[in-house]
Amino acid sequence: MDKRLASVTEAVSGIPDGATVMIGGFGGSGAPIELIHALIDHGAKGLTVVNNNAGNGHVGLAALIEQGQVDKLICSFPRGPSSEVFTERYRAGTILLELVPQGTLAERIRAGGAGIPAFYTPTSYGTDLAKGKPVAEFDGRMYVQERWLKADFALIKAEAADPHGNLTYRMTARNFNPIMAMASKTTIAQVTEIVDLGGIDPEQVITPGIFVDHVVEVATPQQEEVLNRAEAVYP
Amino acid sequence: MDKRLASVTEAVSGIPDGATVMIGGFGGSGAPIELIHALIDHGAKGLTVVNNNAGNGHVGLAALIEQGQVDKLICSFPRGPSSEVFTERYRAGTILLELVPQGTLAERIRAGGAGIPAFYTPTSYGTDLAKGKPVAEFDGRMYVQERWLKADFALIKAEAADPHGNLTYRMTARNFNPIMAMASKTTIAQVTEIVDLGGIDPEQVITPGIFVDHVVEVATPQQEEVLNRAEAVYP
Amino acid sequence: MTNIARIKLSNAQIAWRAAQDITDGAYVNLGIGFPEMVAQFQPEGRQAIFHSENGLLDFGPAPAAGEEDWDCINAGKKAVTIRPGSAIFHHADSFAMVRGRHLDVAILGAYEVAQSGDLANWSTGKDGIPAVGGAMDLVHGAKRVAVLTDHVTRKGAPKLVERCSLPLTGVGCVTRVYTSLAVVDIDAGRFVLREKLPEISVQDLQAVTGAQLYHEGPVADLIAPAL
Amino acid sequence: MTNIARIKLSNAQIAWRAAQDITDGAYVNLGIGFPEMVAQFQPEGRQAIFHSENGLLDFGPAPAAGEEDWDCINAGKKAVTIRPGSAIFHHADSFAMVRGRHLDVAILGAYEVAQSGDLANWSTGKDGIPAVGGAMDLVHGAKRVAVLTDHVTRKGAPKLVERCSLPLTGVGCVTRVYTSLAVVDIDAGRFVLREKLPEISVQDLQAVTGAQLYHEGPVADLIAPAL
Repeated sequence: MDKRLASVTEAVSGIPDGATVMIGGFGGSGAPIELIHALIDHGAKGLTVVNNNAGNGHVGLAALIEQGQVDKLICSFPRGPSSEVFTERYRAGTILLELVPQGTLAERIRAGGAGIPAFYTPTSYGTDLAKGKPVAEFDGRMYVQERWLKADFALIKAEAADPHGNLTYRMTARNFNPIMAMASKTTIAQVTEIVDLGGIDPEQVITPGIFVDHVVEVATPQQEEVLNRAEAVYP
Repeated sequence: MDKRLASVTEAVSGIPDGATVMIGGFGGSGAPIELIHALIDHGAKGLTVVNNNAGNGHVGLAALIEQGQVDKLICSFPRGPSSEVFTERYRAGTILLELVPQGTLAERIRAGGAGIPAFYTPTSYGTDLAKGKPVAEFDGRMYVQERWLKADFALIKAEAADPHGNLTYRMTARNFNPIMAMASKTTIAQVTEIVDLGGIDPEQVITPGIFVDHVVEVATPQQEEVLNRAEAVYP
Repeated sequence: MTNIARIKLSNAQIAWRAAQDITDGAYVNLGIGFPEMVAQFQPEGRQAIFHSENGLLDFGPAPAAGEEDWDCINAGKKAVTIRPGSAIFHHADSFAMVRGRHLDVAILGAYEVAQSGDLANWSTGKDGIPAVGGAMDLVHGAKRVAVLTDHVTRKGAPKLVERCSLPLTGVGCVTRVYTSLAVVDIDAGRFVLREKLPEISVQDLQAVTGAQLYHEGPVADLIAPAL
Repeated sequence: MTNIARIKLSNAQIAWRAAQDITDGAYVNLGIGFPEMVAQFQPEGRQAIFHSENGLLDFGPAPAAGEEDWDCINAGKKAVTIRPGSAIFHHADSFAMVRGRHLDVAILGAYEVAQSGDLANWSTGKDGIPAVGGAMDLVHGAKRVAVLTDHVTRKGAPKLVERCSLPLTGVGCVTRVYTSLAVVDIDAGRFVLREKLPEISVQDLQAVTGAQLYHEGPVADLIAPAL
């Protein structure tokens, strides 16, 4: 029962072609840049990626898309100040997009982790994004049925981990990371610091270790925003 | 924007006859004994109470039932080492019981707070507790449709609060308290300590203040277990 | 007809007007972009608490340039600050707040608003990259959904219309529209004019509105400070 | 026929046997009462992590009498302790773990188990107070659901049956039964005998079992230490 791994390279080495991969972060905040770059080096192709956005610049998720490793993106907002990589591939028809309202995306992921195969939400009722989905009336109001979302792998970023995989997060870098950890068969967390067992107060654990398979320390993680301001390119 | 109230008496004074009231706690842990006793003094009748259990001994929820204030109990486990008060009323037919599997109870409450009117769960499929409920197949497995659960009031117990109603909880006293805070129109929290704004680290807030309407300090809260070992009776 | 392009309210003035309707202690979500300005114009003595979809409640203003912490951002992915009373939570909890009707007000931008309260604000229906974000959750979540918008498009076409021509964000969800010329409520499937710039007539306003403007009782003057 | 009442395993021995099948690092939920004993018999060198439905993962043993903290309890409402690595969470998150198939094993008691894997363990169907707790969630949540039970009731009636007569907890959910006499798998709608006490014959066992006992290959001896 020791979930520590020595490197991001080792951590992503088991991700096969065609896998569905949830990648944490909202924009660059909470994005596991080093794990994504390791996945680029690893080279798995034909991936379906779940993320709120579509990456920016030429690092992180944008770089993964740029390398042609992503066949499909499930996200809520694939538009950004520098999301040209996705835009170009989308226009060229070389990447599929499943657009999901942000709260529905979060709830579908949480449902995947919580064993709820379907739920009803008022969100998107009467819009194009509800087309083809079952609807039902409850207490006089109409709702859309949405399905759970699960993945083979989650690549997430956390602040501290203990050897059992208990995690904390730094400020708004929390975002999608805890729910993606719940919804994936194998969850890999890059963390700024691995502390000893007991180093995290049980009341302050945000993601209990049961949702985490591997933790790997990246002591000085890169921030997408900073990389993009420096016009960084990966690889 | 100051949610502090001076007394438990004031806190429960607006609860009318016939209200649906969620009461936090799992057994005695996290049970807001002082708020429940204030509700007994207040005297509202015909209540529907949502709690995991049915109270023990002659204090807290058991005392509320004993006073004849509860017409209906929605719970998962109304049996305990000293739950005679409920047993007697149930056998006499003077209290209604809606029995809900524990995880379904928690998820229905969370759904009530999260704006999800219905969801599907594998729990209870094929059992007496699924009778009359819609079922559906997803990915080759059968599921039961469950509805959200909401309340007029939640009486909860927390550890620290700030004036905006941000809350933390002590150990396993957390249990149902955070989700009940989400699912009720008016949430009243008794807390061991009210700290200044800023006294709770934003990363360590368990219940954000948006879910809380009133906080009242009860500096030395009573524990149901301790009261029952002393054979206490309220009032 | 008056030249409405010259006398219209600035975006800041529209935001100022919307801010006057936010009560003390209200929980408010402000859409990305121009609606974000509403936070700057809270009336003295009132304190609203602002929610950001990415998992932050009660955040403070942007930090000074160069002092950004990119782990502390808002839904627009701009750097913000935490302050005493802030709370941080994950995305599913954040949208539980939204969908569960815990927000008092959501204030959003619009391409079009219909007299039914239908809102179109996420897709121009053209071949751009579709992107929806949290708008569809907000319009069915907040207790009150208001829109801030220019009264007409850049080309002068009405944005308040009988029926939206663009893809909908939500059905029957908007109840008040703050425009560059007027404050209009949506009530029982009708636009009801509440306030207008004193410089323009009801007739002027009707001419740039794509559906019938009703008024019940007096129409107040819409007067905003220079901003 | 052998007097099975005399030679049967004790509850502790049944729990010991179940503990031998729990792998290192497994996440395990133990039902209230007799299954809780399984935690005491983890084989040397293996460390399972125990989940308690009320919102506690990886808890330690009971505190000394008089040192209980009644804010730190397990699903049986008994005082436990936290330890390095413990995590605390609310009830909806706790049952997300259960329902979402994050637990490797749930070990429960039973009134009856059917050859289909149906389990009845929550209601005697009589006029007692009905109480279900988390049992219905656990049987459809954990990746593997095992049962610990006496092989027969106090009155000597079989607890392994063709079809449950009592109200069901779950349909087709149990895959292994550890009894006071045997270890029986449920496979494709049949009871398959894997181990039995060496003192009794297959015929003896069949006589106290309410459905056909199959065996594939050799039946191993079920030998537990004195406990």
